[in-house]
Amino acid sequence: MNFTARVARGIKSLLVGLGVTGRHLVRPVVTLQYPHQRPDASHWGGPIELVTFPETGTHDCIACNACARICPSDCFAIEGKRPEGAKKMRATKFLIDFSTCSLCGLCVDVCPTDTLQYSRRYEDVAYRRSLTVNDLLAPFPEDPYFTGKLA
Amino acid sequence: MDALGASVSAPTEHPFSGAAEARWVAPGRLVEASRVLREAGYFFESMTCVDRIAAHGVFELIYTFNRWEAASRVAFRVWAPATEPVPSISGVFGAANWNEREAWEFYGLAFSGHPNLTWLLLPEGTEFHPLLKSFTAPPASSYDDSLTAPPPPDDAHPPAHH
Amino acid sequence: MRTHPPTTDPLDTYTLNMGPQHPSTHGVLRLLLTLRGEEIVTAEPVIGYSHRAHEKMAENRTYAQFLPNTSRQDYLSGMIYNFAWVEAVEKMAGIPVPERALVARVILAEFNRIASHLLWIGAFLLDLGAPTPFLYCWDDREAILFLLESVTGSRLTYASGRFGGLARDLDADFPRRAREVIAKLRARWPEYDRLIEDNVIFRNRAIGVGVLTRDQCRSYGVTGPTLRGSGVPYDVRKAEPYGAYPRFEFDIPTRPEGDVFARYWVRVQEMRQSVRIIEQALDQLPGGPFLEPGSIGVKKRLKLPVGTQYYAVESARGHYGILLVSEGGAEPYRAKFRTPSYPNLAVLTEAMPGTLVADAVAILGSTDLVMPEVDR
Amino acid sequence: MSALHALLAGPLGGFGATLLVGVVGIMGYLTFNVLFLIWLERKVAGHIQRRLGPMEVGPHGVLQTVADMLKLLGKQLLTPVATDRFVYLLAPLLVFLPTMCVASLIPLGRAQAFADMPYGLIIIVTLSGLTVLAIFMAGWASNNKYAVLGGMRSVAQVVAYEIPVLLAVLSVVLVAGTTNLHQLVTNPWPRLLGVPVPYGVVEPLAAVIFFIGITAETNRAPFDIPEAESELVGGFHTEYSGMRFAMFFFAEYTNMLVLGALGATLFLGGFRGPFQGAVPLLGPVYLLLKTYLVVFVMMWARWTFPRLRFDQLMSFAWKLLIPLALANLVATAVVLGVLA
Repeated sequence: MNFTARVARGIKSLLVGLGVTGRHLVRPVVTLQYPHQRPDASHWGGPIELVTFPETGTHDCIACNACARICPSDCFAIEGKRPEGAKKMRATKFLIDFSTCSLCGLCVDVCPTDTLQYSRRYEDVAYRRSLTVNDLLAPFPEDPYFTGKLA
Repeated sequence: MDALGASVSAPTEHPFSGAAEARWVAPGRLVEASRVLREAGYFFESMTCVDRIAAHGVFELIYTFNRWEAASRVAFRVWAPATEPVPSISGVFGAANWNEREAWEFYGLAFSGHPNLTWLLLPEGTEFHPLLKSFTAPPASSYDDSLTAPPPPDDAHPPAHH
Repeated sequence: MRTHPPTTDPLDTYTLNMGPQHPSTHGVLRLLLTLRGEEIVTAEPVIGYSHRAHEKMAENRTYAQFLPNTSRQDYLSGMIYNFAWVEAVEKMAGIPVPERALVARVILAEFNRIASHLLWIGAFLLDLGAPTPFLYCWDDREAILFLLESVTGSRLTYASGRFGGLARDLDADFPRRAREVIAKLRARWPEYDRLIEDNVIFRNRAIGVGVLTRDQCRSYGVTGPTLRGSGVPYDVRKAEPYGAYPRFEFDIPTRPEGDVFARYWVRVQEMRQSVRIIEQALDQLPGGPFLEPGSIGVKKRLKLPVGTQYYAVESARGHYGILLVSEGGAEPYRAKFRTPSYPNLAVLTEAMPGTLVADAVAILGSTDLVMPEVDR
Repeated sequence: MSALHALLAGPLGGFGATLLVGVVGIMGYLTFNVLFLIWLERKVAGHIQRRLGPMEVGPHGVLQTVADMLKLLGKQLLTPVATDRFVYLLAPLLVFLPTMCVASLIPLGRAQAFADMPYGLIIIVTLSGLTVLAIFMAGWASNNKYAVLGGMRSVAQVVAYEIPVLLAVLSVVLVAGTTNLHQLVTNPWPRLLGVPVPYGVVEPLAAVIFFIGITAETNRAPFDIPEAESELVGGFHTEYSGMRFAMFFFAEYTNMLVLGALGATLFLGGFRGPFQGAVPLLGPVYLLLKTYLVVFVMMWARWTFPRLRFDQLMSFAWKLLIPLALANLVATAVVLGVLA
């Protein structure tokens, strides 16, 4: 290709490029104005939480520690007690250190009672590491199995 | 290929799969053997060191080579005594340079004839070999995450001269 | 380009420490450049700044526990790495995988490959000083990430493979959303061509710069789009077909020049081939279980038979190999990860001398490095 | 304008007052302009990239740059230990000076420029090349290899691009027959098919060359190699922080405005426009509109193109632009000779 044609082609490519960006300039934006608008997090696998089963109105954690054993990052601290007369244990302490959790979901998979699930939270922040410890039993201030409402 | 079939008395209880051909190569014939592959158009795929000191007193080195055309993986398995340096093949395959440095820093296995056998992934001056089975990690340092904790001593930055 | 014979005379040259904190070193690479004026005399990569001892971790975790680590080696095509680990273990343990999971893995992996290439195009153009394509690529990539999030729950570091299938099934609506994303990608391609590929400045920056010869690639074990830009049609998906890949038709785009432009072109074409694969896979997506019924998944402690196995897949950056040594325990005795960026970076010592500082940035960008993958 | 002028010339005592008002006016306007241009740049960039840009401070983020400036003012000023301190501190002040002088020479309306000189154009061309001195001082005094590389690139670049700019300006001077900017605008325009048109229409090549040249002189993308972020981190201003860094930023945008105004004056008819004769205040408005048009195109180009490589930049100037500009100048001379 001779020199003039090359220069002409170069100039044309620049103008075409300007045309592309120019067209985008007048098109509507594609971004979300966070935090005024929020993304659809309905599929997001956030920090885990305990499932509330509608039949019992509470979780079904039996403190079997399966999640603690599979966890690659050793996030869990779980303790349980057997309510009087019951066959199964009930969790009395369920802490997860979110600062070491990698959201892999292995705990959700291994849970024998399916009482663990991903939450949809995506904005968990803390100023100190000690504040990243989530108490999963916090939404369940009263355990009906211990108060005798359920057996 | 038979020319490099310098088999050594190595155990057979570790089957190798995933390669068209896996053969034991004596450390002394490694350079020669890899040169044969280099000239046959193979490329350097990977190199792995396995700590078999507890069981056998050796490192097992696994080199894999492959071809672009009609892929057929060739694995060299070297039974390398822990104390003797292994000849470096970095003169044959450029890729061996970094891989051998890695084996050296992670296992303490020396390579003779390597142009620059020094730390690659670990900080310079690291004195331990972390991938050895005998390695135990030092206890993790604790941290103080309180916001009011005093800043760490900053010796690295003396005050500026004004 | 080279106007003088190479020299390392200390009075004639000086050392420039590029990185580990530098806008164009993509993470934490340090390049020790010896320069004469702006011309590079020698270039020595210094690595290890994000070494996290994945191989040591593998020896201390069960096969299932290592799952989240895999996608953190290369966080840009984490799905492929995740599936590679799953498949390597499945192969060694002889775990069957249902058809639906096999095809679904291909779909997810190829989407992830496109996402990785899109990010690369954007970041590479950013290295060359054009900030706008980056945002366009991210717009497209966002659509893919959102799609993948709807299946896996994660956006970047997936741990969605399970021994014997997948952690979650593709929902009934997935094919429709996937096709929507593909349509969006397709519509954008001509724009990329006009904005980037035809641009005279881009062509001048890319053509003839940073040539990698076939022999250099062979010596260093360069693979992936970087190798295919040097005219070698080597792709693990074709050379050692794995998973469901043998049943799909696709081409291996190559270009003989071996320069920065060739590597760009190959990646752009590869996205089109990935879309081809995805469309076939969506058409053929079988029903049935997504996890082998009665499979051990992650629930039971998995033990592998004694032996050594090499398993390779084609990641977005090239040949990703897993060498797994088992002594029969629940944890690997040794796991070696042959990551593609590692040789692709090592070869730059030979590709950079004789070019200018600006070219170094272009060459570095063109090899599509992910430093955590190099350092592991 | 004329009332103001009368006021300045009369009771307030002529020269001194003009100087005062001029300096305060120019400084004030330029500061406002920088804030506006940075906001505009971010908006243009945002919308080209399908984003909104700043939206939070003020309606549509108009006060964002004010907030940014306050932040920069409040920042600690770091001086690296091994710098050449005097030169290091002088450079950000000096970088502003030539631009300010040039700004005072641009005619704003029919009445006056702040300084109306018979050889205004030549002075402008001379002065605008001086910015590079400050940039090189900054790069050199920082005692940082990236900064030195940036400074040296800048010198080579400006030296190379001064020439085509000068040649392009000369073509216009040939057509207009004056180097006085005010006369250049007010003189009868050349006629094309009987219609008076600005010089840009009869000298399109010179206009394009001039535009490319000023883009390079202001270190704007795709010619931003002295600060090439992806290569040289920050180039010549790598070691500057806080308000000192802001000075370079200010200078860049002021330079854009002033050189854009020069381009508008030379090629787009300056302050002249419809009804401008009847309403003198329209003059500055027209000039600014035209200037911002030029500036907008510069922004548009910046957010579209990749950066040239250093040697390509040089060969583009020496092998293409300068011969073209020379040819254009000769052609202009020949055509003028034939017409005469």
